Amino acid sequence: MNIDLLEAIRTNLLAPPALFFALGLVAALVKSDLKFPEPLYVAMTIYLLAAIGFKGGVSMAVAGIATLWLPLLAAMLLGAAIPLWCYPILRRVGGFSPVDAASVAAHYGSVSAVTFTVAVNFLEQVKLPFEPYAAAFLAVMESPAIIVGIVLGKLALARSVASSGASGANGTNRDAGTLGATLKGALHEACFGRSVLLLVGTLLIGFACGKRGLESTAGFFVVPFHGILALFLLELGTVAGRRLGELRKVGLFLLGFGVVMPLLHAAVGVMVGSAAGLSAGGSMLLGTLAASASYIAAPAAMRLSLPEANPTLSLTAALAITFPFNVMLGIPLCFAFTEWWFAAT
Amino acid sequence: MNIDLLEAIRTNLLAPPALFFALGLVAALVKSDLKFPEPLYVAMTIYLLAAIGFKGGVSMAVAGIATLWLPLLAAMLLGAAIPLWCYPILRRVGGFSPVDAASVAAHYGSVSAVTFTVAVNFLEQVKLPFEPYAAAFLAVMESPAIIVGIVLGKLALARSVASSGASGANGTNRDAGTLGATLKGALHEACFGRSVLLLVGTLLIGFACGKRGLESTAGFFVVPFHGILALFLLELGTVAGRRLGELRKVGLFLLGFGVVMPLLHAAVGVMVGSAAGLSAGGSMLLGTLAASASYIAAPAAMRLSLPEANPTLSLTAALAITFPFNVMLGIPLCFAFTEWWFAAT
Amino acid sequence: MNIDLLEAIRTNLLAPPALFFALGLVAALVKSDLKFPEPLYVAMTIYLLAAIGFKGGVSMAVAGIATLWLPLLAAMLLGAAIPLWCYPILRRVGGFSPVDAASVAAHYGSVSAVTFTVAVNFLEQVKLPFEPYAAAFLAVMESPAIIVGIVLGKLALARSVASSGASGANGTNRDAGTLGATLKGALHEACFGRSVLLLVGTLLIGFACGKRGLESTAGFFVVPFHGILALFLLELGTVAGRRLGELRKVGLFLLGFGVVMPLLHAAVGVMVGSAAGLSAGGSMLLGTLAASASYIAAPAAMRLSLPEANPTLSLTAALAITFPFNVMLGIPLCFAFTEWWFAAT
Amino acid sequence: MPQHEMKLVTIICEALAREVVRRLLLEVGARGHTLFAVEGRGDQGDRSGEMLELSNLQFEVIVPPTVAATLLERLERDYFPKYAMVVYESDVRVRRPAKF
Amino acid sequence: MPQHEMKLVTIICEALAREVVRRLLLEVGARGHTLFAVEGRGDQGDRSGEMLELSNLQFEVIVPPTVAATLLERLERDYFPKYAMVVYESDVRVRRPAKF
Amino acid sequence: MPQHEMKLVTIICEALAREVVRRLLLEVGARGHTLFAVEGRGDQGDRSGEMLELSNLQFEVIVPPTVAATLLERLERDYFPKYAMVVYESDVRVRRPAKF
Ligand SMILES: Nc1ncnc2c1ncn2[C@@H]1O[C@H](COP(=O)(O)O)[C@@H](O)[C@H]1O
Ligand SMILES: Nc1ncnc2c1ncn2[C@@H]1O[C@H](COP(=O)(O)O)[C@@H](O)[C@H]1O
Ligand SMILES: Nc1ncnc2c1ncn2[C@@H]1O[C@H](COP(=O)(O)O)[C@@H](O)[C@H]1O
Ligand code: NA
Ligand code: NA
Ligand code: NA
Repeated sequence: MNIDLLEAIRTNLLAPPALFFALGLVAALVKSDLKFPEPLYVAMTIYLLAAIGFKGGVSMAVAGIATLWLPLLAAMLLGAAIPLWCYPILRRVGGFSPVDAASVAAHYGSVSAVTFTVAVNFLEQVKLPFEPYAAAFLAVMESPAIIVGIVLGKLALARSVASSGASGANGTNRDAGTLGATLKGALHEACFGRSVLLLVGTLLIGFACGKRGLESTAGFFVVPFHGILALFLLELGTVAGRRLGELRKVGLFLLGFGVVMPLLHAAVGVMVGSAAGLSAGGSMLLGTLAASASYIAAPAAMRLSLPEANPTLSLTAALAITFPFNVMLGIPLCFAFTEWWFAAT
Repeated sequence: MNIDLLEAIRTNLLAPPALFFALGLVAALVKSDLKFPEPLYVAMTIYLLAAIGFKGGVSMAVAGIATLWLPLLAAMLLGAAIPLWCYPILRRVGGFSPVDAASVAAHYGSVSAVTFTVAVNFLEQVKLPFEPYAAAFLAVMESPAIIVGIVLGKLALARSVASSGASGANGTNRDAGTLGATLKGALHEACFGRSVLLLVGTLLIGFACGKRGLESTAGFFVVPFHGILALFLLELGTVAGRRLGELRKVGLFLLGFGVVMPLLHAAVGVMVGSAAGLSAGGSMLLGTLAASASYIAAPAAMRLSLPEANPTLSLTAALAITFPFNVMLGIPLCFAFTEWWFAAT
Repeated sequence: MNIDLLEAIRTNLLAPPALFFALGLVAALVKSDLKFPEPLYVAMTIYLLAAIGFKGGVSMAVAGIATLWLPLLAAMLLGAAIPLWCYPILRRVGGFSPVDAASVAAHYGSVSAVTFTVAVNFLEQVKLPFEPYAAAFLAVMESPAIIVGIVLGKLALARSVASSGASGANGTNRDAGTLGATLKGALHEACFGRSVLLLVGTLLIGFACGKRGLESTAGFFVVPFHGILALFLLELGTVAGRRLGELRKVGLFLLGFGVVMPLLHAAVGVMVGSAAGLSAGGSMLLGTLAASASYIAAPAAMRLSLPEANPTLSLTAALAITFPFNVMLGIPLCFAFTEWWFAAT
Repeated sequence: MPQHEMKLVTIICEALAREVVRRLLLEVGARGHTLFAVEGRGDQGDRSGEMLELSNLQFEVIVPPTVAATLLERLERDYFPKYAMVVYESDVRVRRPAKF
Repeated sequence: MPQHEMKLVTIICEALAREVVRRLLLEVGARGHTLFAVEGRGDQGDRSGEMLELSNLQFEVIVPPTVAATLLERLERDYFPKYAMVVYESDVRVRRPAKF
Repeated sequence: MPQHEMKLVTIICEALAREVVRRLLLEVGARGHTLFAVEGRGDQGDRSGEMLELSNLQFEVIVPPTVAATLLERLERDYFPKYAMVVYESDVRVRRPAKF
């Protein structure tokens, strides 16, 4: 088992995704002027989300709804539940303010598409089969945690306004008075924000046009996929590397949180997956999703609907702690746990 | 026949291009923050034009000039002729000012490369063969209508200055006095504007290096082509969708014009094509080109050479009415008409 | 032999790279509005460097270090030596100021990745085999000449300050006083500048993950490579074409220098390659590298570490004289020389 | 034609505040605005502009003095505490005051 | 070294007017200019900047007061009626007046 | 809340001078800055912005008057001779003077 784990780590670290990510980290650390222009970052994000969604949708069409609903429901509930235990931990153990706790909790309940894709890549390398429609888990797990997090934060704000009485500035009055309006905005953002819309939209497109649609477009959505992922990780490496300096600001607690919670969530995800009838590969992917933290959908939604939260905390945790950890070590660890769990049960 | 038409519409609507376009429309309508950065738009335009031109040129080299000249001449004349009937319709029926009529007429005589490519995609799906050098029609049809439109507009401006006497401001004097200079500028823009230059240039490159040049570059110009087209349609969907609000401003007449004229032009194009000896597939593509309206070459030329025309009218008509109509319904309708015409003759 | 040379030139000029480059030149000369957005330029640069490096690294893993060290050392020394003879020529024959001579010399000792790639393309066309790890020459030749050039320039500046006595402004004092600091900065830029970092970094990645890493990513790093190169040359053609106007400013001497030195360096490179035991193809690539002039790594390093040098001189020479010359004629000439040299020895 | 005094209000803010600022500008009655992506450094660290989450926007709004005052008031009260933001005002002259 | 008063003329216009404005600047004698792509909202609707046809440019030109006056005159007479455009002038100080 | 007078220093320079200018801004004590890519034309010809080597950057820095003076002094003495550069200063008003 130990050998297996080391072997899994080695396989992961010597594959292009982790190596390109490491190069990006190095580039940032030596203060190289290597920098991807923002449009290229956006282009790669759009490409990856569209390719993941589209191929996932085609696989959904092949698998049929009957097979899908239970794992999908499980994934959604898992995403919504994660903030419920992250919030109290962040409040009590971490001493975070209510809005900051709510925001970080939302980021960790939501998911990272790139982490998911690196895990898929890893499974292909170690040749462990998985449900090809797993991208649908990714799609349904982005939003629920965001909504839960915003509700938690808004309730806390409303409580604090109520307890401090009419706190003078009508700004806060308005904030508290329009919980409904904010939630409508949050719901809109959580459903129609660019990453959710792209992923869900292309999933539906793939579902609608099936295998035939993929045949004509595989030259774009399949052939260059792994290489583009590698290049994207190079870029994320430079971004994460440049944020390492922020680690001092966020404190030791968040550093620990950003490493321990993914391990815990991975285990929970694998167990939920196996309970919902997924294969070992599919459960491992659900575990990885649970372990991952969002740095696209969640930040955008939080800045819009819960701007009182400090974005440095959540973004640094998601991008500079949890993301590198998962891409480097979290994925092989999750894999090893999956092997063990499926052998044990 | 009816069944065939419905089947054709279904085939078109369930293929990736139309579905991605629809997703873009939805994204705009729900006010998602999904937005393609301009450099990505430019990159995809350059890619599509270069790939279309290059592959068309290679096919021209294979077919030989002898086969080509008649259909090319027919396509050019058709493009130049379309503004001649659009202009009076826009003036008399639509009540447009002379410059606005001239500008819209130019847009509808010129062509849309993306509409053409969706039609090619459709023909491949329904397995109707077509002349592989058809991209050359696209290349020769971009400019003639633009020149005709500018001449129409400038003549009208000169007339109005003449009739109103020396109208005081020397600005207008200069405008009228330098018809020649303007036409030179217009000719330059019509021949060397970025889309014409790219298309004609890569056509010549393809022609010069033939099959061998395509072999080494097919991995870029052929393999990902359909997928990139789909992604580009997603972007065009968001752009068109955001312009739907302008429909109120342009009036009902233009809405009708933008749907009826493409149908008419499609029919004329198919008939011209079959008269020039093209196959059913080739005629259908010529019909689609005639039906399409330009939203790249024509706007740029008009703003430079006929800035008195209101760009909102022509761009909204081309981009938010005719383009979506063609991509969704116009292409299968044109196909059905072609089938009927070739069966009848 | 003569026939062979003409045939080589024809092969080169009728292949996509040269033709796309020519189209770019034409676009610039007719003042077309065709323009690539900067992010697209950066994206293509990143892609090309990463692909070249990664594939080169995989080939290095296959070849093994034992085979590599001698040719690599030869390439490095060659790069470092070139400025040593360019500098006096530029000073005495060209009458350049010391800093300008040092800067131009550094550009010509360093290398151009695109020129290298066009040469690789050419060798594939004429089916002359070459060492697949040749990209490593490119990687090791970028920096040495830059360092040498900066040292030459700084020494000259120090001398001129010394000879002119305490020249008043403490600006110059500081410049001279901190030769060490500047060299540290220059070394940093020469080793971690974006192009060097990308090339060397991906080389190491390729070396680390070997054939297996290439398998999963070949769809991106191999399949579209030649087509993207062609498109990039189109862009470089527009850039070079727009700089042709600067030729007047740089004078006849530099024009001659930019054509004659590449021929000379090509010959030296081929001879060094064959002496180091490379095949004809590998020697030809080393010749092309020696002949090429840097327009990415060198300008960035010079503006940082030797800002007193006039960037118009070096950039115009590298980009508007030597690059077009090599891409069009230099490569087939170098090939013909290689054939002759390997036949003669 | 004579020139007319207007105020140019420049707002540099985190990119994710785009919609929030847009809405505020409509609310206080700015007839138009211009915006573009920028990078920056400030008390909240480096915003290097690679991803939206780490980018800044610069809004430039020409408004009559009274609107400028309201806009600055609102920004200071409601948005300075929540968003990374730098705001300044300067004097400009336009030809068509009716446009603003 | 003392500072010298100059005028900064800012021209926000539709992207397709690029060449037209460039030529005008040369004509009135501006020694240089700076430009960049912007998005905007105005009387002619949203210009969201995804495609050239829907983009704006911002020109910034530093000129002596007399050139500024001519430039504004010409813009108002010949270009305001034809192009979507916002123009304003402000006061700046430079060190090397001979450059402008 | 009252407004406070500050100086806005705008630096348009070749893109390869990015680090050099950044460092200078830190050195003279600017608390922050904003920058973005621009194209331009000037005495050193067209800088069309396709590649970094041919691009410009525009820095905008809000500083107290004394810092502005130092900054301009340093730019003129050390950088005008070496880099393609245009610099100007203008007056702006801010709400939170402590930020600059
Ligand atoms: N002194 C300054 N001058 C110009 N721009 C500034 C200045 N300080 C901050 N900024 C800009 O405002 C953004 C937010 O500032 P801050 O909230 O201080 O981090 C920064 O990222 C910069 O783009
Ligand atoms: N009040 C304003 N402040 C700043 N920019 C404006 C303003 N009004 C218009 N603009 C800019 O000028 C462009 C053209 O304006 P318009 O002709 O009114 O549509 C808009 O797209 C904006 O970028
Ligand atoms: N008069 C001017 N107004 C605005 N920007 C200018 C002006 N002159 C030069 N520039 C900008 O400063 C850069 C460098 O100028 P130069 O050193 O004169 O070539 C140019 O590329 C322009 O972006
Ligand atoms: Na998660
Ligand atoms: Na047409
Ligand atoms: Na060289």
